[in-house]
Amino acid sequence: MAQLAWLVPLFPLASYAVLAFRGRALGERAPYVAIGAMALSALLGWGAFLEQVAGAPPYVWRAVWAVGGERTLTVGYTVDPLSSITVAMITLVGGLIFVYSVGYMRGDPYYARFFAFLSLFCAGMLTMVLANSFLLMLIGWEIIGLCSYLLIGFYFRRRSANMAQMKAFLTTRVGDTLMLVGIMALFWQFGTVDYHAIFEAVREGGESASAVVRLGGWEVPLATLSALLVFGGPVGKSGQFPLHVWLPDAMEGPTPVSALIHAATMVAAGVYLVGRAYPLFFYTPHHEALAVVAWVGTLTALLAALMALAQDDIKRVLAYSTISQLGFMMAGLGVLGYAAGLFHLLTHAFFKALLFLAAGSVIHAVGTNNIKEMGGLRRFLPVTFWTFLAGFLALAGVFPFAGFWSKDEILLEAYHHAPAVYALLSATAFLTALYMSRLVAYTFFGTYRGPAHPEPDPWTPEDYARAGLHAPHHGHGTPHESPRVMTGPLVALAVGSLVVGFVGIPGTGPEGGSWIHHFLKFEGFKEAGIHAPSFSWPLALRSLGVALAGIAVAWLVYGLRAVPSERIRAWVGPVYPFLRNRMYIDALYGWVFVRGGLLLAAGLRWFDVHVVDGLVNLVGGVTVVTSRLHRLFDTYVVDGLVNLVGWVTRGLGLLLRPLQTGRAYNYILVAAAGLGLIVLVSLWRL
Amino acid sequence: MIGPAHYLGVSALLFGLGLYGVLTRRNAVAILMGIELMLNAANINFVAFTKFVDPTFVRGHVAALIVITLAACEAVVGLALVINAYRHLETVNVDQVNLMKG
Amino acid sequence: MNAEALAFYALAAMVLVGGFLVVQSRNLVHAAISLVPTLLGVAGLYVLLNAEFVTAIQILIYVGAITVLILFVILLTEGATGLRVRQRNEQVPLALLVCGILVVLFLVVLLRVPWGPPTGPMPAYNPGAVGRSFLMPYVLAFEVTSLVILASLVGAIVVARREG
Amino acid sequence: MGLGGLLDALWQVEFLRMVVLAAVVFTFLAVGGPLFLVLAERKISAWIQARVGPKHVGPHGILQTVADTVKLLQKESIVPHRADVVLFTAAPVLVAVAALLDWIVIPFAPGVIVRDLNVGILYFAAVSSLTVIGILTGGWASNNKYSLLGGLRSAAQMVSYELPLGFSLLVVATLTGTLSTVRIVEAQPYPAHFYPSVIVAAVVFLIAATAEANRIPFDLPEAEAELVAGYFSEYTPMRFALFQLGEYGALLASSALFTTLFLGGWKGPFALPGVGPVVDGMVWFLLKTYAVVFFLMWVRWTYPRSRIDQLLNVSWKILLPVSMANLLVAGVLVVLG
Repeated sequence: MAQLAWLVPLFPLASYAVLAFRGRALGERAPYVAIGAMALSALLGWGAFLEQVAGAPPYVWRAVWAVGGERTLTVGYTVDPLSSITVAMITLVGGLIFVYSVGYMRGDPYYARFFAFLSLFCAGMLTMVLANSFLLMLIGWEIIGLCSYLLIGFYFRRRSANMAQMKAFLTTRVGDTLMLVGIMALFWQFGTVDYHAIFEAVREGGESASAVVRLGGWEVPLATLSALLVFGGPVGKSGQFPLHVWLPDAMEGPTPVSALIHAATMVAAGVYLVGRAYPLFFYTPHHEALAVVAWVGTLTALLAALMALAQDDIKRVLAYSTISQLGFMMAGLGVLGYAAGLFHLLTHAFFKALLFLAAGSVIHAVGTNNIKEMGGLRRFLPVTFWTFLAGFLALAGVFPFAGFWSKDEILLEAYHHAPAVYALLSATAFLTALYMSRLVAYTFFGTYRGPAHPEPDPWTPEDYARAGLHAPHHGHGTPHESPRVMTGPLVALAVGSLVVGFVGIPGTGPEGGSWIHHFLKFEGFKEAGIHAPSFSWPLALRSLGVALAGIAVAWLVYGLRAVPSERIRAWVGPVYPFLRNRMYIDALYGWVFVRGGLLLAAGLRWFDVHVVDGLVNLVGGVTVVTSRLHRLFDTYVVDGLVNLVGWVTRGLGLLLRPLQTGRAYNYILVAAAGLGLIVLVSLWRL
Repeated sequence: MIGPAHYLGVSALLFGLGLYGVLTRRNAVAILMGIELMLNAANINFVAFTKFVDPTFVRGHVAALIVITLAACEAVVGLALVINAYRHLETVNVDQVNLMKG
Repeated sequence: MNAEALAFYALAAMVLVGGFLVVQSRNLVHAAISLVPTLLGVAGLYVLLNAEFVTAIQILIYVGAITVLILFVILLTEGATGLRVRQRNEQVPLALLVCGILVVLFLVVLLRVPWGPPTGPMPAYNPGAVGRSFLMPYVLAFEVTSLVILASLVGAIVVARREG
Repeated sequence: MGLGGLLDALWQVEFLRMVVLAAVVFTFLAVGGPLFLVLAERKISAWIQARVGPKHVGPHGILQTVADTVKLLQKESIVPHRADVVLFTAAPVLVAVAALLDWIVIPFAPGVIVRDLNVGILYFAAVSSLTVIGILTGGWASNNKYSLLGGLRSAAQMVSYELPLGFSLLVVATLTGTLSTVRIVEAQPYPAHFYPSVIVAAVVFLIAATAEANRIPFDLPEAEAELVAGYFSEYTPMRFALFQLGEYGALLASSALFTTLFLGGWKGPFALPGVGPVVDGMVWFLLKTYAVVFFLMWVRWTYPRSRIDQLLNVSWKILLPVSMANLLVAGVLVVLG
């Protein structure tokens, strides 16, 4: 199976090719192609995963792509526990989201295009996960960036979608550029882009690994610098502070996209990369790079959770929650919780995809994103409600849902390795329970308020006409449950959100540890004498208590309305608008970068018009004067020479013309004579 | 004892004959026959080298077979061109096929 | 003189006389038919060189296909009627000189080269050895050749097809 | 080197053995080929058409062909006006020799073969393609437009049918893993393979061999009614006899190769009592070969002649794709074991 793993990204790629070229003709049948390809990938991916579970050794295949001097660029793929479990997760969650999309996107005039983009995304994501070198990883990375851009702007007639897609692309580009520089630095330092070779080099700490660069008087180890530069990519892609601003806006895309790309997989790519390149971070002096990762993660988790409290758009709340959880993962990886962070990545993919899809089901039913305009939906949408509840409990970290086990792992690691991080993450966990309870209370409890401003249809009648469809008429009466094809994946993911966490139960692995700890283990810990802290009940109960406290507070405020939220808002004063406006970070970026950019452009234009053009005109004037003088010289001296050359050439041509007969046998004769001459010369030298 | 030089000698003479044909014939088909002779001369060399110099992987045989195949291709295309030229110009003499000459 | 030498000189004579007739015949049909003994003689040389497979292919392709094709084209064009047409161009003396010098040079070169012993034994089963060489180290050449065949097939059909 | 040394050398290359064997084989062919087959053809055609056939020369007319041969030898040998004498003379010889050369790789019995070449069946295909040149030459050298047309037709036909023929040979070679005729016989189970691809190959081979031998329903090149006997219409007695020798020799050779490749060669259902393996093998081999010959004659006198376009279509559009697909299937079978 591992030998066939290279096929895994190719099936979605083939599906993309088919849909891109024949999509229009396929019409309603387009999803079958995409889902079929995904099923084949899932089959192979799970085969490889189960092989790894059964204890197969990691499989690496590499081929030389290009050779330049002494350095070679290799490409290839690797199947080991980390990549195989991630592939298994992507194919499973992705497949379910594909199925869901069949219902969600039905009647869309660009149905096939949507599945084409999703397929391409999966191809890129799987390539990125299976890659065994930074080079191939970068290729997959850029493909998923492109797909994210395309899918955020899927409703391309909406101006807000256009803005959002540009924002996402440009923001992540900042991180990607840093990462590219980092990869170049690694290539320069180690002469290869192969993961294995680089990690071995940093582990052994040889000459090339301990190179140092001077940055304004500071001596920085080059490896640390490269690691931090590479970390720039994950910061951008995984929405870490300060590049998190694009992710909430990315919710302009269709909801399955939000679920697949902006919750389950793409944003997890950054976390995955940190996990994949863990040796790079780990083997820096005093684990400096890991500390940076930990603090960026913690800060992101806390800030995003705070911002989530004040949002009204159901998908934006979930988006901030995603950012917060990604921060959790980064923090987990940063505090030496290698397995913990990646475990949270896996569980989060399930319950966050579930939450998004359920939110999509809600939006589908009521026609708005604003939670203030919902309410009481648990009666109308029973399946959606119960599955959403499962996702909510998992996210809040309530026993025995998946989130409990993975979040607890991270808190445990933080408690042992970085108490300050532990305190902040606990606060975040409390906030998480709080804002999610708020969301549930507004959406599913209380009375149905009905949308004041229904979302406008993203397409024009022409779009529908071109696709041969009828524009749907929007007359939302009472909300209605979504079709089977949408609720089916919800139920499957809800079950997943419950059971995936069980691999983290202590005692399921050897030596009283959990299975996931055994499966995803980082060899460097053992060498460095770092032991994973063992599960402790007091800590687990404490984190459970924090979560339940959050839920209880929310219940008081939003459910029972014992303390009305308006009063709290008045009480906290300017804090609420501060949070609601995303801590003014977006506005700041708008001022500094967008306005700054415009100002810079204006300044440059002024410089152009007045300074550069003036110079050019001056040069022009001087040239005109000199050229007058030249002309005299030209007419009499130069032309005379040119004509002379012309006559000579013509004469020679007339002389040589008979040689150019146009008859091949003449030429062959000359060639044969030349051959004889060459033989003669070489004979002479023999 | 017949050694490599014998075969190469035959090959050299055959090559000379072929070249002479190519250089002096007017008829395109006859030129093609000259080329075939030259190719055969080359093939004799390949096969002789295989026996007398490097027999292990019969590389010369492989080369000779590829040359035979390509000779067949060349003959097919060349003769198609000849037929086409004959149809349009009613001659197959290469010195009379000169539509491009101004 | 042993049997191998006898066979070699007989075959060499067949090849060279045939070749001479090919380039010398005024009648193109005679030239084409003279190709047959030449190519068969070359095939015979291959037998002496232990190249059975190349021999079979030489007869099959060269004698059985290419010569027939050439004969066909001669018969379809002016071969049968063009007997009175001048067959040679104006560079005969020059060509004779160049070819003669070239052949002499070749002969001088090959007589001056010191021939060492072969580097290894000949594989026992010739078709098998050729097949293995084709499909293992030279598989790329093999595939490229097949592509060339395809291209020339298509090309020949396109070129020779009557328009309209 | 003296005469003794020369003789020694000759023995070393088994020259003499080959000469002896070749003489034996070729004599057999001259007698068992045209001489017997012409008679057989006439008898069989008569039988199919409810006639009696040759009856007067010898008992039941079995000496008819001998008498005909004597008659042919007595007649004047004519060269047409302005024909190309050299080629006109060489063409029938080439055809006859090509047909006889086929027999070098036919194994009559264990050990009874002129030369067991390791490229045996390729050699067979290669040598039988020489016939085309003889026919083309003869047609052109006769200086007669019907002869030329017959020759061209014949060449087109034989070149077309060589491909399916070659592919069906390759199927057998693929399945048995060798090109040597002897080893193919040895590798075959008795009485024959019953793989579907072998059966398909056998059918293709039979059809292509009929066409190669210019026999009805594929006898366009000599179609009497249209082309006045085609490429040999200008040929008179002894040269005509050589063409006949070549034609019937090729027919017999094709049948013998069919026996070798598909019918188990010299292997018989039981060993004949009291004779050695050589005689036993030869008896069975000849029995099978003549059975195939009989089948081909039966076909000849049963079916009408096809048109030239039908003939070429059958080759290029049916037999060639079928035989290529068949080779592919056989290859897959071998790879899968």
